[in-house]
Amino acid sequence: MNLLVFAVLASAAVLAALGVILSKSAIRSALSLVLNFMLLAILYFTLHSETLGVLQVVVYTGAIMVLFLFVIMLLSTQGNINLTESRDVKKIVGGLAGISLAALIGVQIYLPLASVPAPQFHAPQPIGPSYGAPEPLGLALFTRYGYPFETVSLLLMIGIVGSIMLAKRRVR
Amino acid sequence: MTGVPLIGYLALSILMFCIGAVGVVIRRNPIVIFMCIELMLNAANLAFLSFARYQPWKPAVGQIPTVNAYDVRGQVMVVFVMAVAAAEVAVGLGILMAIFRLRDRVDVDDLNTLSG
Amino acid sequence: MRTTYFQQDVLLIILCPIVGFLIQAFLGGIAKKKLGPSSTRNLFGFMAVLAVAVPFVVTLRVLTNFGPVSSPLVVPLAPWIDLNSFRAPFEFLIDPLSLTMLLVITGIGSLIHLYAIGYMAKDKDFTRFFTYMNLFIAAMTILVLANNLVLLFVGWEGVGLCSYLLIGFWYKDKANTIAANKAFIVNRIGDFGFMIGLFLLYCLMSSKAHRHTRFLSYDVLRTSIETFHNHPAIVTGICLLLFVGACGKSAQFPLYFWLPDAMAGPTPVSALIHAATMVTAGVFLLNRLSFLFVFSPVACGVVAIVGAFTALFAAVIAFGQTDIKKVLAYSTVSQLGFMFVACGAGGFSAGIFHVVTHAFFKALLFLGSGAVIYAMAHNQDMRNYGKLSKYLPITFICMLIAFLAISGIPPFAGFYSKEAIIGDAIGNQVFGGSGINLVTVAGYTALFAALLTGFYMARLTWLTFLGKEERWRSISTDHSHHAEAVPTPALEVQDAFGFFASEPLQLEEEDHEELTADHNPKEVPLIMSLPLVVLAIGSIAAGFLLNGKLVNWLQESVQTLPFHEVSWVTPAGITAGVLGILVGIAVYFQGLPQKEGWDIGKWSRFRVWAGSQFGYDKAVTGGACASGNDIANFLSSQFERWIIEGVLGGIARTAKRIGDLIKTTQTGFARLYAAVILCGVIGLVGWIFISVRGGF
Amino acid sequence: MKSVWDWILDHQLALAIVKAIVWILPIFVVMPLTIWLERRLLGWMQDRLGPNRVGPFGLLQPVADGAKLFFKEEILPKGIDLLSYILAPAIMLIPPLTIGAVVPFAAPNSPLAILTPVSDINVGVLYVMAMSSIGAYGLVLAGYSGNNKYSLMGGLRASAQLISYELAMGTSIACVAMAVGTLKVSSIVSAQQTSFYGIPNVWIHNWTIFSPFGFLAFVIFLICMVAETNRPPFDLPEAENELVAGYHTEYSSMKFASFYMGEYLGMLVFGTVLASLFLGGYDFLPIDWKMMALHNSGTAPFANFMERITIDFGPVFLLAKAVGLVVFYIWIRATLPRLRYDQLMNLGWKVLLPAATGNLILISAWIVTTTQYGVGAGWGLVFAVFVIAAIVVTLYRRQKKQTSPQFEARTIRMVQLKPHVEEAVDQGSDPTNAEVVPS
Repeated sequence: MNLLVFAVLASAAVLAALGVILSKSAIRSALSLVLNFMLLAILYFTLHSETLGVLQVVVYTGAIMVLFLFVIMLLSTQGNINLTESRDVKKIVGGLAGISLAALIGVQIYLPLASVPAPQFHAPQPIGPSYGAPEPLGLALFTRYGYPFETVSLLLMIGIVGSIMLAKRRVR
Repeated sequence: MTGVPLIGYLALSILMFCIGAVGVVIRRNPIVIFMCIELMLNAANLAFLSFARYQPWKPAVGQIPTVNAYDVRGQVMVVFVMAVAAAEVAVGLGILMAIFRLRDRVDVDDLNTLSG
Repeated sequence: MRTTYFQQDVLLIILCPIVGFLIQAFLGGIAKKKLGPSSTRNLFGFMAVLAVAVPFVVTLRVLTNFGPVSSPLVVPLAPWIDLNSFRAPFEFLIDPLSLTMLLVITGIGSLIHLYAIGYMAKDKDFTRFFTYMNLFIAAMTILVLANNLVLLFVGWEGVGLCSYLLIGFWYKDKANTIAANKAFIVNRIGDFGFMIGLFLLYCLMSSKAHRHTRFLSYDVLRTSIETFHNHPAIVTGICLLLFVGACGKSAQFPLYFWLPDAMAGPTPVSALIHAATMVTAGVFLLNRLSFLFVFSPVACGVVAIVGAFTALFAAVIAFGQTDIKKVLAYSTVSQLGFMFVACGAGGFSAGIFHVVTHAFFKALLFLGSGAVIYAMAHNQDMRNYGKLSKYLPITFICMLIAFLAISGIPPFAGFYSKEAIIGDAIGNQVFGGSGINLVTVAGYTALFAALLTGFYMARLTWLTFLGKEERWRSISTDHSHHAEAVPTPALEVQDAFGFFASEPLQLEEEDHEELTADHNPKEVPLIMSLPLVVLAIGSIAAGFLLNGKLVNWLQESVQTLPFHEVSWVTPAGITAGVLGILVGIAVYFQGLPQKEGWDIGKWSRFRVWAGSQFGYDKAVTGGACASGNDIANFLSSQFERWIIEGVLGGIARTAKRIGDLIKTTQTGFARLYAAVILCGVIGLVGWIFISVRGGF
Repeated sequence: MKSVWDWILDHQLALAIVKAIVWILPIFVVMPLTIWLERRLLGWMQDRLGPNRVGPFGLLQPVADGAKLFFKEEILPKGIDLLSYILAPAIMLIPPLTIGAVVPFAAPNSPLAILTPVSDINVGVLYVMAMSSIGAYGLVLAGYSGNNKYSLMGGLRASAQLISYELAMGTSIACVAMAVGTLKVSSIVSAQQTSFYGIPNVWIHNWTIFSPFGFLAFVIFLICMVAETNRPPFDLPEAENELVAGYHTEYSSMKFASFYMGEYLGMLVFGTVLASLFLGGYDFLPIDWKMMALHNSGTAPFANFMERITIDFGPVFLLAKAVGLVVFYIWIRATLPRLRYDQLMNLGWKVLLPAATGNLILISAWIVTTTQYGVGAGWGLVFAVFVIAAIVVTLYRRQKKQTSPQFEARTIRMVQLKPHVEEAVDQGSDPTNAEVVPS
């Protein structure tokens, strides 16, 4: 039953991912990606990471993808954003490369997992009562991972400044 | 989710990552390329979380299970990845807007002035 | 408990001058703009004196708490170099030796600071002067308080830097900057010796299995006597190399020639740094490492001989000088030689005794000469003086006391220390038995140098203060005396860079009044005469107050070798001093003899030769410059053109060709790059797969 | 804490469905009433009657409207993006129907407690933010799919507006979450049932709005909520006189009804969220009746009765608060004109976000001070900050008054409509001089 639910979710996610790269219009790609992210959020819930599942929706679906849509629409008011994609050899090569990469990594991960009889590879492990809750996550971020956290905040600040500088119209 | 092996999540992660990588190569639209990068980042996030969930957890004898830093590591990484992705998108889309304003057209293959 | 108590005191002693330095450096310029020069002078001068006087008071307190018989105390403050196998923390040593030196530095330092407020009053870079001065005091306290040789080296270089800065204080005058450069470079040569010695000591100590990792600290070194005993040759090498460093800093024979030129700096600097404190750092170092030197008779002999030779050599040169400060400079070199004779004879504490007394009377002599220069419109030529006792009574009396002290006339300070030195040297047991040996020869030489001391000091005193005529009255306006005057040593050195060119000392300030015939010398203000009086009292009293007591007290931290009592040393020393003075009076009673007048042609050949340091300075600096020039020329013409240009240019050209080739792969298509990266990833993953799993 | 999925898979699916229905049904009942209320209230405020024909007082008007829209012909414009076109109205209904899942409508000691909330997840507040952000897609897709310039601009405006105001909203929610120390909505609500500022034996409840920072957060949240639901004066995405009807220009019939419904549902649901975060949730009045009965035996019967009512009719009070907020919405709709786009952005980014961030800093300082040095120090800090803020604002205003003569000139222009003065003002010179010069 669980496996079935997971299979449905996962295959939907893969289809959505394929939709991102295969659909003709940028809007469709973005919508597929939104779908993919929502499915991922649900998958996070199945992994007991509720905080991150919700954060996934807030950050990716609620902010980043809206920003994408905003930019796509802004550009499409001024020109054609959907480029006509030519059918060239790159597509075939890229596809083959992707398949081979997936196969390589997959085999490489699957073989050791299959050969080791460790139980944690086949079933999720018992967890603490507050696994996935926001409190331990926040505690870890502000204590043990304080320096990386501050570094990331610096990065975000640079991102803000950079995007404002880029997006600002030059005043003549 | 009981009954699902780790390899299931990992397979999804790998597939998403590879689809993203292929997308970066085959698409000409830089916005879509950005989306593909986001896809790859999310694949990594999924892998982080599933490994975190499936890692062996060793409670001390006679203690009720509590969350410790060991449990949170994977989730912390995901938070960082999300923050980095947000910064990347903000700057990247800003660059796209600037390019569009300059050229009235966004095509990655047009942007080859840095050729040797 | 005791340690923490001393921690605060030591911290205060070191931090006071540092804080003073920072205040002077960062607030001085602002204050000058906001407050005006005169209030700035009062305020910042006061603060500068305070920054030295407070450590003095604290040192006195430490002294009373330390007690007369306490054992050396290590005061750790902070970690510094902290490696697995070696540690050199910020830790300081309080023992009789460091306390003695500290009292001299801060006590005489504060007096000279006080004097300098008056002396530098008209200078526009007033605060810069005190910036350097306070920094110097800070470095010097670190030097003497340091408990390990690495920290000592910090202070050692710090005082060198301050000496350089202060010699070149009036940097707009080229001669001053050249003198500063010379001092710095010559000190550097000495420091190389010091450093190599230090490294050698490090190797010696680190190769032994030690419980302690801070094995360059004195307390650890003192307990490793067995190591030194087992390696006499290495110890001799270390001692000689460290002595090279001491020679550089204390102006001993091969490296002495920077000190006379250093008189280009302001007179308080000459008094503080180049007479009383910094130049005694070499003697201090030898005392600190006395437990090392007693293991090496060879090194002791070399030290004694070099010291004695320097004492004699400098005393002779002093006769050829007409510049009052140069006479004092050579006298300083000579007296430092005395101290090294004491160290070489194994009577290290006698050397320190002489350091203390010398600090008093030499500082007094310099400050007195500064007062004379100040009164004589910054003219330094003794031939322009004469009969100044009429105009400068206080200065004259103080200088007279100092003159008697340096000449070794009994109740005055110099007598006791000099007698101790000569007695130690003549009765030494460095090479085991008694009888004539190198050190004894050094003792006799020193005795003769003592005679010469009285002689040239009498010359200085009579030429300046006494005599029959007031010679500056005969200066005519068309005939400026100082223009053609001063037979300076090494005047004709021509080198390409001008680093070593020793030029006649220029007047200290550019815009000052000329010395004219109708000049009326005025006594210095109170702020300048007060230190003179205090130092004069010290010059009288330090000798018999400290005689014997100081040496006994220093037993705790300074190791000495035993010596025979030689009964005739005391009368011989007195006789030498009195004889020298009498000869001097006989020669210079009339004032300036005709043979030393303005016309150098009438001088005796020996005197001219002595005046030019027997050509030593010229030979060394000229030779160094010429050979350096040749080497540099060779490098620039041959090595540069063929090796550097050929090899490096060839590498660059090759890189450019390769780059041109690779450039073509930069198509500018981002997706192609992505595809290549993807292929690379596939390849990498595949390789890992094959290498880790060994194939499918 | 159990994850949503385990819950369903543990055969509690039925209970969950019941809970959801119990939550959604009252909202759907109240929603048409609010539509009627709005029209009537607006009518009164504009000195007219409003709908009064269908049913008593026109109460059945929304039903009639609904029936009409249901049976209207559906028009599919040409050149639309069909998928987005169909998806958009559906997405519009997602946030109002899902947000309520974390809002409790009854006290834990009431008989209804077992039915609420649908899922008490420990990231409830974040969940509210997440779901409300999905609403943006409805607007954006609706704007995009219609193949219409006006729609597109409406969608653009909507996305920008929602992103901008979500920030300040999230920050003000963070203030509450920090003060209470949890993200769980039920904990936030029950934390407001404790005694006032933690002072013992006081029979006033500690609603968030009573504290200074809570009040500031409340104001910011309220404004952001208006913007999030696209209500006037923040209804730029559907500004009738600029964009025809904005993002839903091309919609008709039932799809249009979805947008319409979504808006009112959103208002109500956000009202319940706001009530839960700031106004004590299902608490009737901020009064501890039990304590009151203990202290004044004279009022004991009344107080016991009131306590009974408070516990039993929690959902009613929650809905009443939400409806009260809707009335407030209607009131400001009738009062305030629509903002200009730049004013909207300036308000969001330059006023609300800094204010909310400052509030966040203040509350964190408060928390640290009170935990370290006690409540008195905390109040001292708050007082000091308010004094400093007042001084700064006063000085700033004085400064601005002194340094902007242009502003004064413009107000003069409103009164004296002399052409040459107007010209002078436009050219930036002093109008008092200009008056002398004949034009």
